Amino acid sequence: MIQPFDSLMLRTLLGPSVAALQLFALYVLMHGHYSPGGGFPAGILLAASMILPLLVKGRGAAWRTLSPRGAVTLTAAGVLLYALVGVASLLLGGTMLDYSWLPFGDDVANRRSLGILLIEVGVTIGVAGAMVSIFYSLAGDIGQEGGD
Amino acid sequence: MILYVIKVLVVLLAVTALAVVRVRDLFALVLLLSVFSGLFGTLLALMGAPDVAFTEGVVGSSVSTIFFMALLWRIDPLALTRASVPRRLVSWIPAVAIGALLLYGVDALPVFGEPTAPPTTYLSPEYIDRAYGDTRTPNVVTAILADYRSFDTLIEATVVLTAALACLLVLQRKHDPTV
Amino acid sequence: MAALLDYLVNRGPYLLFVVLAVLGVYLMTSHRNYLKAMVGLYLFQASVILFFVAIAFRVDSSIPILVPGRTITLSNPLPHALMLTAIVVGVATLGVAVAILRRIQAETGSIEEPRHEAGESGR
Amino acid sequence: MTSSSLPIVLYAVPFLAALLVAVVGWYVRGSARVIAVSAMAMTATLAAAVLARVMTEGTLYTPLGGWPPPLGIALVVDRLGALMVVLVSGVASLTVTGSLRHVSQELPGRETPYYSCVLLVTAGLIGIAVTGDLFNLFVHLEVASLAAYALVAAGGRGAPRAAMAYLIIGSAGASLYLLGVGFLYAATGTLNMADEARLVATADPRLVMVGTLLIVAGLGVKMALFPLHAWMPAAYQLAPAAAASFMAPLVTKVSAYALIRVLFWVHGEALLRTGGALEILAWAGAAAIVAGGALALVEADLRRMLAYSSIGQVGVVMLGVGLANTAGMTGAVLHIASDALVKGVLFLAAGIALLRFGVSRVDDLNRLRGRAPWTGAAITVAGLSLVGVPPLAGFFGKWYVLSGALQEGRWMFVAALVLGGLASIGYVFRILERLYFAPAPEHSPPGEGSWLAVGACLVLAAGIVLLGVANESVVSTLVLPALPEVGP
Repeated sequence: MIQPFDSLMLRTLLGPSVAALQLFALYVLMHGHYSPGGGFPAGILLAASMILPLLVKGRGAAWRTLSPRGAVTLTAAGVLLYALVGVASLLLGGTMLDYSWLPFGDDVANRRSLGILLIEVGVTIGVAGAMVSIFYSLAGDIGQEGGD
Repeated sequence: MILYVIKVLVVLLAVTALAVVRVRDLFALVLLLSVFSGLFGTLLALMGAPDVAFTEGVVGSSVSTIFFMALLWRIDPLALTRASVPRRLVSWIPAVAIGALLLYGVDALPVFGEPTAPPTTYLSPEYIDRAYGDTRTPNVVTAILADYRSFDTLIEATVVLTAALACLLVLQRKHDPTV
Repeated sequence: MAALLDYLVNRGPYLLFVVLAVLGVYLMTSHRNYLKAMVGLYLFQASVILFFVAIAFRVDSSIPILVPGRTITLSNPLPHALMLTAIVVGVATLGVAVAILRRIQAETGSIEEPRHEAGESGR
Repeated sequence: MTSSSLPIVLYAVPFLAALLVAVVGWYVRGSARVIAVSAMAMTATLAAAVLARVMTEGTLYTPLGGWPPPLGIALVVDRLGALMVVLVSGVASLTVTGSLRHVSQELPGRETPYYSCVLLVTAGLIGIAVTGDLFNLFVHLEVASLAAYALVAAGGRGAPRAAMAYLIIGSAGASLYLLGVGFLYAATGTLNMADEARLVATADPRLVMVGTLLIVAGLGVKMALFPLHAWMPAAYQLAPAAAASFMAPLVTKVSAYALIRVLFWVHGEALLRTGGALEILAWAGAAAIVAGGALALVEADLRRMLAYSSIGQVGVVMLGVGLANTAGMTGAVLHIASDALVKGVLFLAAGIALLRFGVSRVDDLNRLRGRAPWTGAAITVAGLSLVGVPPLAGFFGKWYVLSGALQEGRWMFVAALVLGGLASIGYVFRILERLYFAPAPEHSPPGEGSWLAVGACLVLAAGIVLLGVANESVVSTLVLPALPEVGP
């Protein structure tokens, strides 16, 4: 179990650090089209910004923001976003994951580019949730959470 | 020039890997692993794979190091029981067998960096030629990962979900009657 | 002797791949400590990544990112994409292992194999 | 080849259901099991529809992402693949329905992650059966395996260690498979199975051979082929009974199918003969038959005994594959199906025995005597099929493999099959003796297990009888046209 380490410095710097991490995650995500990066590293960075409050404020505060079950639900929601992009292109007339059928303007290549961004967002959310829940399982006894 | 740096890194990595095998202190093991991963990422970047290097760097030198360290919190890092000598000797059999098979295969590969091997001549040029026109994505690796082979990536994201589910499935409650 | 040295140097990354695979398999099978075995698995997976990236490498080429107006050959992007997937799969495996190891630790206080083969007495 | 989106819909049902369970399962009480069971039923229906389409229109083919392979990934369902998805979804829906009560008894409060993982294993196994891409097969294999590790680790004391051994060995197997794919890629430059099959004849034979051997080793681990079986007995003994009855019939069988697919579709038989891979498989299969039978014979724990028996039956399948003649391949395919049904019955019954009567050892099975007649009947049918009593399904699988070995004049393999048969008589009659002839103790609880579990056992047992009785028409209409082109 992780004990919160109380210090004025940490508490003051927590907010800006979290904001900086999330901003960087956003950059890595958006820039995956042009440079190394993309959904997976962005998800790790986003997870870091969620784990930091746990280390500073302790488990209770972190769990109020995102419970262990919430973290798994977040992961599933991210993957579901990805899958639904695929199903949407299936329903709109193409095959599974054929982004050229998504309703994003006239240019086929641009539609594909936006489709890539959308699924990368799904991967980011999914990876972030999963890393947080693995860290939770290491940091404390998540079995103690309430009933179903 | 780049080939010389690669050769130096190869030697360093081999030495680090040997140290990883030999070391008995688990903290030192995790730190060595972090070093290994940093060197490995550099090697991958030099071999023209910045995407893989970035991800390997993020994973190897931060995520897995943190996971391993968190595990070591609760146990004595020096409490490493050595396996019996016969078991260690027997363990070399599968390792050496696989190594011999791989050496036999590697010997048939074209020289490192050879531009005429089938992987470089068959599909790769097609991806490189059409990626930007198809997807407006200059990073060809992203285009392959998230569009040409996006089904793989969907399943990959699901593998990550499985890990998250495992955390809740494996760790049971204190009052669980099956404990 | 010179020919052998030449061979070794020219195939450096491939040989490193073999070395990592051998050490990884040895670590996985020879140790009673699960952490050490997981490190062996990591080495083995690293060897697979190295293999794929090494066969994608061309001496005369650059990283697989297109730059407008530059016409240089690029290294093969397909193995890179595959290895990104493989690395993520590896992390997920590590995540499952960590969850299981936490429970082993909670039950027994260590992360090593038991002295005797588990399961003879059943549940 | 007909282009169709039916295969991807078949894959998407359990896959989306798993995601849905993971999203809403925590918040709506009881929704997890409802979603899981209805998704399983839908998958089984769709699988039957896929089989019907494949029978009339030939191989179905789905390029994904709108990219033609080899650029993109395509699903390819041929007759054998269609048979496999019907088997997987049918057995999975029966065992999951049958173990509903077991789950609420064994894993209270953990039903949501349990059902989500079960659906992910199902989706992964179906993905393995329908994919037409070597790397995509690896990813499906990993989804199924990771969820399987978690399911095993959810068991009681000792299960996490069994799961950890399973995880380390299983991941090593997956990495070996991936390395094999890497060598094939280095030889041909493609990952698509059909493309690979076209290019492999002109590729460097040494790279192809090394790749093939690595794939055989990797999938051999996943199917617990002797001597790579070390993970399996403890895993299926200590996993929750519900998880064991779901996984044991399917996980190893689908890996065996994947090996058949990669070996015969990608490599072609002529290439395999020169590489020696088939000979290795046949000998490993023969060794597995003898070793699995012998270990099962002396094992005291019921589920561990069944796991050893599975090792022997996988040996029969691989011996059939290794012989690579029509009889051997027919036997291998039939035996995959019959052992999936048999192990479905026996592991479900072992779950009933454990959770209803507290029995985990073979010697305590007499507590069921007279108290659980229907469970006993299902065990009897499955056991006799395991022994190879005609007209049950297990007889015909072994018979075809045996006649395949006789055709080739391989007396060592015939001897291995006979020895394995004798061992199975021994261990099955150990079970039946306790069930019918040993005196029942006074104080054991009366009555059957949950009617769902008993019903599922009986349906699976009826499947064994049906597959056996109708075996001639099954072989001529379903199996023979599905086989890859092999020798006489």
